[in-house]
Amino acid sequence: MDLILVNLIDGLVTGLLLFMLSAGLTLIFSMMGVLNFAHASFYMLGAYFAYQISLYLGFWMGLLIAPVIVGIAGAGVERYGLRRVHQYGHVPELIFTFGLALLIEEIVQFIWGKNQMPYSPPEILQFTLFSIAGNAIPAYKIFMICMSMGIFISLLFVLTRTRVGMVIQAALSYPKTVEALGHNVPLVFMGVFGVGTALAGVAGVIAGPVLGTFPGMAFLLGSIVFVTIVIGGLGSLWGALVASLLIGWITTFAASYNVAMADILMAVGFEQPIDLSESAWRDLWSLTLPQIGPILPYLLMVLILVFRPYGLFGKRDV
Amino acid sequence: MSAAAALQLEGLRKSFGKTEIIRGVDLSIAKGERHAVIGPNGAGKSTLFNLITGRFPPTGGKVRLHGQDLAGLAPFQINRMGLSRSFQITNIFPKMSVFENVRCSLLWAKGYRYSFWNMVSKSRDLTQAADAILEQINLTERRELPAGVLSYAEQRALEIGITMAGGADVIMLDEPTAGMSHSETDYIVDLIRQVTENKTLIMVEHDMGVVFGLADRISVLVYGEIVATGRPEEVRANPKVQEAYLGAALEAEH
Amino acid sequence: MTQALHKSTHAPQGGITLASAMPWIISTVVLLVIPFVFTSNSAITIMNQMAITIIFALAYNMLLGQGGMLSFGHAVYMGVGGFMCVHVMNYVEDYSLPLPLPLLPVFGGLFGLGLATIVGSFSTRKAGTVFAMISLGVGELIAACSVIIVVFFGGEEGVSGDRTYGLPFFGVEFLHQIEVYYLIVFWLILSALLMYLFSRTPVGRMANAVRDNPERAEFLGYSARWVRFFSFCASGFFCGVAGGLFAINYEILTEENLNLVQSGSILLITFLGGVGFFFGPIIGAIVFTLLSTVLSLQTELWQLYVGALFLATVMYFPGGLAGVIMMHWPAFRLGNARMLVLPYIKTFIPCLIGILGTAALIEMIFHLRHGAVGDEEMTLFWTTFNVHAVLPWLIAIAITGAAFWLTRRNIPEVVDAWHRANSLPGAAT
Amino acid sequence: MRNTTTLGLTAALALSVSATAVWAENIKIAFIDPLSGPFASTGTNGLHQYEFAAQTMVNDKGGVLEGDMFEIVPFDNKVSPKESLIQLQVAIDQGIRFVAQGNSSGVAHAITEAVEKHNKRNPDSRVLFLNYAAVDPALTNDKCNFWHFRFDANADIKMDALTDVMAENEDIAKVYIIGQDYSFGKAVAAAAVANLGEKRPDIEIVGNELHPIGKVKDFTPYARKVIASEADAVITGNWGSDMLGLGKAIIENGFSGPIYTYYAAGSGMTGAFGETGKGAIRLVSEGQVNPPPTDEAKAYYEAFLAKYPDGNIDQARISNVIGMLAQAINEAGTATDVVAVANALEGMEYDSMWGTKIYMRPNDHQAIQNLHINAHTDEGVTFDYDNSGFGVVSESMIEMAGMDSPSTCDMKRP
Repeated sequence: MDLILVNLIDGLVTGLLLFMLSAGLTLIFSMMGVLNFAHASFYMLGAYFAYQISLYLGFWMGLLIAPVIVGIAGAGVERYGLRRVHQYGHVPELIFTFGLALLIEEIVQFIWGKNQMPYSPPEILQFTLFSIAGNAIPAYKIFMICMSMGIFISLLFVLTRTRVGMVIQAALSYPKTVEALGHNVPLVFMGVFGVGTALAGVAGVIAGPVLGTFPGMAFLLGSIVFVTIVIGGLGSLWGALVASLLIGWITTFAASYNVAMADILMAVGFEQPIDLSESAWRDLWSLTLPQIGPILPYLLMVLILVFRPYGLFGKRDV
Repeated sequence: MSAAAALQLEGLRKSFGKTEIIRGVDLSIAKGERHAVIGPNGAGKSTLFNLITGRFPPTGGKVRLHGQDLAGLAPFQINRMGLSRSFQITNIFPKMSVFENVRCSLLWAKGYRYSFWNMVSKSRDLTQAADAILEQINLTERRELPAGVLSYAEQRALEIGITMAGGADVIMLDEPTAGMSHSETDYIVDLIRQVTENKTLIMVEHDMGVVFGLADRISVLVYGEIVATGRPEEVRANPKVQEAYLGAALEAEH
Repeated sequence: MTQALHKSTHAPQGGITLASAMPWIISTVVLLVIPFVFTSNSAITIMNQMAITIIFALAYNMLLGQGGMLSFGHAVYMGVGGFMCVHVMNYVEDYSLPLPLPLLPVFGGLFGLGLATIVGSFSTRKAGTVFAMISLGVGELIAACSVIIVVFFGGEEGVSGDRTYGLPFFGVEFLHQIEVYYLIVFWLILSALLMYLFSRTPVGRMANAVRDNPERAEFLGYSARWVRFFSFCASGFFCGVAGGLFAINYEILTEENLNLVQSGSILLITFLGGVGFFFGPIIGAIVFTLLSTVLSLQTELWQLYVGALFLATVMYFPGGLAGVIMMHWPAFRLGNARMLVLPYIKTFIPCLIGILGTAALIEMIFHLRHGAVGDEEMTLFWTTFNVHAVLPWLIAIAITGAAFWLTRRNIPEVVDAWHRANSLPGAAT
Repeated sequence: MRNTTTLGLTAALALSVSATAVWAENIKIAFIDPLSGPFASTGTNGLHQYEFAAQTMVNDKGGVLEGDMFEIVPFDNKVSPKESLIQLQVAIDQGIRFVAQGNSSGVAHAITEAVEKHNKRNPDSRVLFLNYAAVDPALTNDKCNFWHFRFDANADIKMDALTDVMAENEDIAKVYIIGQDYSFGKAVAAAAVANLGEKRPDIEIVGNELHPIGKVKDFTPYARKVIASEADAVITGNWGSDMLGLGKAIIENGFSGPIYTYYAAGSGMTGAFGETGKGAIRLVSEGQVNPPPTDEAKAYYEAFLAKYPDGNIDQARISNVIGMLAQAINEAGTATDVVAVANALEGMEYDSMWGTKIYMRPNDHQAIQNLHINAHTDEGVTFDYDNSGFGVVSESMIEMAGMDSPSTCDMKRP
C-alpha cells in the first residue's frame, strides 16, 4: 500500500515531466501540422544551457535564463528554417525537424563533448523531504511536481483567459479560419513554436539533474513524446495531460511489479515446458513486466490508432 | 418498379450535431434522365451529393442505385456499381499528366483491378480509350502536361472526363460550370451533353441557363427539403419555387 | 507476353524502346565492369553495402515517393527478412538441403512480404500521420522484441550463419567478396527492374493517384486502402530481398538491423537522393554509404557534416539530389546546357572552397578544444600546421571569407545564365 | 547514367582509402571502436590510451624487431556490427594484421566470426583479433577461436572475484541483482546466482530482474523495489547511462549499502557520481590505479595526464595489449606471420607495470591476471577520474583470478 503511494508520486513526476514536453509539442503539431522531431532536442538544449549557466550563476539563474534562450532558438528555427520548408508541404517539414534533431545532437557533442555532465540539483534541495515506509522522497522531486503544475496552470490561464490564448485555441480547431480573420498567423506560429520549445527547455532544466545530462537524452525521450500526444489526441491539452500521466504511471507501475508471464500462462492453463532452456517459447515464459515496461506505451499507441485514430481526447484525425 | 429508377432516394436525412441539413428527401430519377438539383446557397445540395456517393453516412433514409441499397458502402464500392461523380472544387491528380489522369480513371472499368503483372503502357486498348476520351474533352494537345498546370476550364473538362471515363451509367456533376466565363460555360455544356448521351445525369448547378438548357427534369431544394420536382417549365411556373428561390434568381439574371 | 511486346512497339506510349532501355543497359555494364577497375576488397565491400542500400532505399521509396506513405519503422521488414534468411541458411546447412545460395533472397522477400501483409492489414487504413505513427510504434515494438526474443533474434550478438554452406553453385563457392558482389548485382538489377516495372502497373499507377488525391481515387473505383496495402506489401517484399542480401554479405544480423536508427537513416537516404524520381534513392544510397564509410575515416565529425548537408538539402533542394539533376533537363533539351558551365565553375568552385574552409575551421576548433596537450599539430588538406598559432587561423578565415564573397558576387551571373538557358532561343535577349 | 558516374567516384574514393596500404612500414594495429555517436567518449579515451601505450612502451624504446614502430589506425565502427565488418575489411585491405576492439560484446562476436571466416578463406592475409574489453564469456568458451585473444577478465571471472569479496562481508544477508536485458546482463545475473549459492548459501537473493537496455528514462521505480526488498547489497552489470541512472536512483532514494558493479568509472561516470557514489560504488577491474602499484605505472600515468589532462587510464589492460603484442612479435621474430605471433601469445606470461603477472591461457586465449575490487571515493586518490577529485581505490585483490576456471573452448589450431 505504501509502495503504491510512492509509485504514484514517482509516476506523477515522470508524467508531469512528459507533459511539459507534450504540451508544447501538441500545440505546435495541431497549429502547424508539424510533427516536430526535434522537440526533445530542445529539451536537451535546455539541460545543457542550464548546466553551463549554473557553472557561473548557479542553478536558479539557469532555470530562469536557459528556457528563454531555448525559446529564442526555437523561434529562430521556425522563422529561418521551418517557414522556408513550409511551402514544400508537411513531409519535408517533418524531415527538416528530423535532420535538425540529428544536427542539434552533433552540435551538443561538438561543444560539450560526449560525456555525461556533472549537473546536479541545487544544494538547497538536496535533502529528503519525507519518507514513506523507508522510501525517501527527495525534495527535488516535489519541486519538480510544483514546477510542472505551476506551468500547467499558467498555460491553462493563458490559453483560456487571454486574447492570445483565444486566438491559439481557435487556431487549434480552425487553423484556416483564424488566418482568414486577419490574425498574423506566421507570428502566432513563431510564438507558439518559441513557447513550445521553451517549455521543453524548462523540462530539460529541471530533468537534467535527475535523469542525466548527456547527448543521448533527447533520443531517449524523443519518440515517447510523440506517443504521448498521439495517445492523448492532437490539439488537446487535456489529452496531453491525461496521456502523460497515464504513461508516467504505466511505466512506473510496470517497472515496480514483477508480474511474470509464466504465472499468467499457467493461470490460463498452459503447462510450463519441463526443460525451459530448450523450448522455442522460453523467452515468452521468462518474460516479466519490468522487461517490457518501457515499450508498453508504443503498444498502447498502436492499439489506440487502430481502434480510435483520433486518440483519447482528440476531435480530429491524427 | 425499382428497376425503372436509376437512382432513388427515400426519406434521406442528415444532421450535423443538432442542425438538420437534409430533412427527408424523396426523389426518383429514371434511367437516361438528365436531372438538375437547384436551390439557394446553403440549401444542402452538396451535402445531398455527398450522401448519395457515400462520402457521409446518412442519419436516416435510404439511397438506392438501380434498386440496390447503398447503405454502408464505401465510395469505391458505389463507384463500381456504376455511379461516378465530379467535385465542386476541382479534384484531379495534379502531379500526374493529363493522359495519366484519364488512364487511371479507366483502369478499374477496363478490369485491371489491383493487378501488378500488367504493364499499363503495353495495353493498346487502354491507351486508345484514354486518347479517345482526351479527344472528346478536347485535351489531346495537353496530353503530356501535368494536370496541375492546366487552365481552370481545362481542369473542369478533365474532371468531367475522369468522371465519365469509367463508363458509369449514373453520372453526378457538382457545379460543373462554377467560376467559368460564358464561352467556357458553353464549351462545358456541349461537352456534358455529348458525354452523357444515353446516361443518367444528376447535377447541381447555379447557372440557370445551363440548368434549363440541359435538364429534362429539375428538383428544387430549399432548406433540406425538395419543394418541387418536374419539367423545367413546370418548375418555372411553380409559385412556391418562385417565391422561395427562382424569382430572385431570375430577376438577377435579367 | 511476347505478343504484347510486339504490339506495343507501335503503341505511342509504351514498349521497350532503345532509349528507355539504355540507362538499364549502361548501368548493368558498368556494374559488371567496375570490380575490374577497383579491385580492392574494401572497395567491393563498400559497393556491396551500397547495392544493398540501393535496393532498400528503392523499396522504401515505393512507399514514400510513389505512395506518399511516410514510414518510421521500415528497417524491420529488411531486418526480419534478413534474420529469416540467416535461419534458413543455418537450417539448410544443418539438414544439407539442396538450396543454392543465390535463391536465398527470395526467402527474405517472402518473409518481408509476410510481415508487411500482417502489419499492412491494419496500418494502411489511413495514410498520413496515422500510418506514420503506427509504423513508428510497430517498428519500436519489433526492435524491442529483438533483445527480448532471443530464440529468434539472438539477443545482442544477433544470429550468424555461413554463406558457404552448400554445394558450389556452378563452381562458385562464395568464398570471396567478388563472388558475393556479382550475386548482389544480379539481385540489384533484377529488383530495381521489377520495382520500376511495378510503378508501371495498374496498382503502381494508382499508388501515385492515391498519393496525390485519395478521395478522387476512391471515386474511380479504387479503394485507397487496398492500393496502399498492395504498395506496402510490395515494398515489404523488396525490403526482405535487401535483408536476404545483407545476410549473405555480412553473414550476421543483429538488433541494429531493426532499430529506429536504421529506419531513420533510410528515410534520410531516400530523401537526400530525391523522392520524386525513380533513380533518386539510388543516388542517395551511394552518397550516404560513401559519407558514412569514407568520410568517417577522415573525421570524427562526419555526422555533423551529414546532418548539415541533410538540412541544407531539405531547405534548398526539397527534390533531393535527383531533383537538382533533373532541374537541368530542360536546359539540356534546349541545348543550352553549355551556357551554364562557365558561371557554374565561377560560382561553385569558390562555394566549394568556402564550404571546405568552414569545415576546416570547425575541425580546427574541435582540435583546439579536444586535442591532446602538446599535440598542437594537425593535418588538414595535406597541410600540417600548428593550431595554437595565429597564422593558420587567419589564413583559413581569409580563404573562407574570400571564397564566400566570390560566391556571392557571382550568384547573379548564375541566375542570369539559368534564365537564359531555360528560355527558348528566340525569346532570349 | 548519373548513378554510374557516381558509382565510379565512390569506388575511386574507396580505392584512395585502400591505397594507403602501400606505405606499410609500421606495424599497424587497427582500433575498431566507436569514435562517433553515443559511446564515442569511451572509444576516444580508449584510442588515446592505445596511442599513448604504443608511443611510450614501444616506439620510444626503439620499436620491436629491427626498429619497427607500432602505429594505431583508428576506425569508427559506431558500435554497429555492420560498420565494424566494413571497417575490418578496409583495415585488412590496408595490410593491417592486428585488430583491437572492445566496446560491445555484440560487435566482438561479429568480428571474431568474421575474422575466423576471413582467415579460413584468405590464408594469405590472416589477422589476429585482440579483444581488450568485450567480456561475454562465450567468446572464450563456445565461440572461441584461435585468432581471438581476450586481455580483460571475462564476466564470469569478474563475478567470481566480486562474490569472493562479498562472501567475506558478514553484513550482507540479502542481495538484489538487476541488469540490462541482453546477453551480458543475463550472464552477470546467472554468474552471481551460481557463485553466491556456492560461496554463501545463506545469502538470500531478494531480487533478480532485467530492465530494457538503454530505454529506461527514470530508474526510480527500480530503486524503490531495491529499497523495499531491504537488500544489503546490489549487483549490477549495467554500463553507460543505464549504470549512472540506476546507481544514482538507488542511492538518492535511500539505499545505503554497497553496489557491486563492473563499469562505473571513467568516461564522465566518476565525475557524475561524485559525492553521491562515495561509499556505495564498488567495482571490479583488472589493473590497480590507486594507490599506484609501481613507480613505472605512476610515471606512466603522469606522462599520460601531461598529454591528455582530461583523460583517464581506466583500462590498464590496453597497455598490456601493447606490451604483450610487442613481446610476442619479438619472440616470434615476425610481425607478418600472425600464426607465429599467436603461438607466441599463447601461454605467454607477462609482467605488467600494473603490478600483476598476466598469463594468456592457451586452451581458450583468456588472460588470467590479478583482479581488484575498487571503491569509488575521494580519499587516498592519487589519480582521479574526470578531474573530479574522485577516483577508484583498490580495496582488495584476488590473485590470478579464475586461473582454474573451466572453459568449454574446443580450440581448432591451423
